[in-house]
Amino acid sequence: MIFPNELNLADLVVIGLLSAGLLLSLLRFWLGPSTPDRIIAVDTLSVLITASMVAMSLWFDNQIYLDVALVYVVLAFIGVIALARLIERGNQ
Amino acid sequence: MYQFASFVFLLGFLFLISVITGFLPLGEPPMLVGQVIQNNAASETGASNFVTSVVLGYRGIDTLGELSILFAAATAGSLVLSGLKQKSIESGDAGFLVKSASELFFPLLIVVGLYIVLHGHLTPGGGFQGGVILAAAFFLPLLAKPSKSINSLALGLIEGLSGAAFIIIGLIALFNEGAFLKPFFENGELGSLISSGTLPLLYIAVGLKVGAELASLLNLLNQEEVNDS
Amino acid sequence: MIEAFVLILVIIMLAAALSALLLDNLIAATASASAVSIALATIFIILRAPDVAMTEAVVGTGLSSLILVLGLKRLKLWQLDTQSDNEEVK
Amino acid sequence: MIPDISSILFSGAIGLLVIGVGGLLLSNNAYRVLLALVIAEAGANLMLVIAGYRWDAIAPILTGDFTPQPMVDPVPQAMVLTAIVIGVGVQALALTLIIRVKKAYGTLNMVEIKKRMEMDFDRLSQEANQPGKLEDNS
Repeated sequence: MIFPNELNLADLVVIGLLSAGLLLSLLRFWLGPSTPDRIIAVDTLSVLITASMVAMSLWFDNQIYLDVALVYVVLAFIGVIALARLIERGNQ
Repeated sequence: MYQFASFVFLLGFLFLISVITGFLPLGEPPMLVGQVIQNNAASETGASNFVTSVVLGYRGIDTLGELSILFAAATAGSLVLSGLKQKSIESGDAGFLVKSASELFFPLLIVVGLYIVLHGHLTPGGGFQGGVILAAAFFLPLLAKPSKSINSLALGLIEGLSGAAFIIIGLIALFNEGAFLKPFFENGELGSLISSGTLPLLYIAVGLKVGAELASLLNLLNQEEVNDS
Repeated sequence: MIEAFVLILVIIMLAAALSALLLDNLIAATASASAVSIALATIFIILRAPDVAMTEAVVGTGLSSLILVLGLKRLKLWQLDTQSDNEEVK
Repeated sequence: MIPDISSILFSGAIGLLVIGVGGLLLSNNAYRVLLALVIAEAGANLMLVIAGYRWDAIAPILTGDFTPQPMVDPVPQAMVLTAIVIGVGVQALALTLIIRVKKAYGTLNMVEIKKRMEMDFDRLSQEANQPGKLEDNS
């Protein structure tokens, strides 16, 4: 199986909420009329993905996946900052 | 006509890959080499991360080739852009939030990068990932204040010394143990920080080299040419 | 239920890849190219490859978007409202 | 209703590859060709990692009490790690080439660039074929 352990109700609720958040931010990414909307949607997506990485570390019963989440959230910050600086320069 | 031909090619490509993957079962790889590595890697190299022992132990000379490709890409990039007269971007600094966040994040990023490099044989990560984080750490102040620039001489010095250290460790292994890049210190206890021979030393060299290289590449791309034409 | 989560990740990945090629604005296209890496890193974690997931997250989200953003800055393509893909921005 | 996991994963990899190659063939802007190259690379990497996956296996990192367990294949993962790092080097090099082309021709449109490049080649070959030119250069 892809997921080893049997999931209980709380895990199913976590999966449902994460999926709903991912789908809603994907919707904002598609609909977003302006570029800042899309960048904010990508930022929201990265935060949700970090949460799902931590949840997967719980499901797989292994703490090494927390390292990936740590590194990921730090670097996503830098990427979003770079994109935001680009827009800020464009508006000058 | 060109677009029609491209669509036909794409359809054929889709069909080809679908047929190829249709015969591949998911989850049952043959594992001819992988099984041997899984049985022997923990006792041979002493690293608990088997990807690290494949990257630096069993395929160490491939990693040397990868480093040379990265070096060639950085050199060719600076060669291509060297004909243009360069100057630093004279746009304004970032706002208060980005400036304070970059000053706050700088030590944090250094610590995370060094942790990832040093624990490359125990946890996921290693020289490449940690090197990228170090390069991003040194580039973050430039993102806040674009008028500054990194000392490229020091970056070149770090890159050259760490690249030489990688090859020197490999040559010492060649003369002492009889194989290039063979790990030659004691394996130590599985799972402790000082273990698995020379693999952490090699990963530190890789991390410093990749970090310096990528920082100089970002520094190069951050400048802009003088409009004199 | 669990397959549905993987399905949502794959849908996000493919949608971001399509929009990287179809969006008019090149900044938004760069952002969606980093969204491809975001979803891909999670799929790598599900496939039990934490090393590859970390590399993809670091390179695809941080370094690649830094490089592409600096390139856009040098190409003077950072204006927000470019009407068409091939139009020149002076 | 929901398809099984292997078809989902393989369709993701195939979709990324086809979208990337389609973008390489059909896009008109040099920068977008670079983005398409990145996407195609990601699809190839996903295909390799799927090829090494194994049911009921842990990640190839020993933790806890270090007892041997079935693991996924570490060799494709090491190859993909190499491929990603080389990919970002290639990406940076392509970006410098795009910056240089933009500086020389002033446009990013591939058709326009090809037209002007052919004109330049014709001019250069005509200059090389004219007698007396070579002595001037030497």
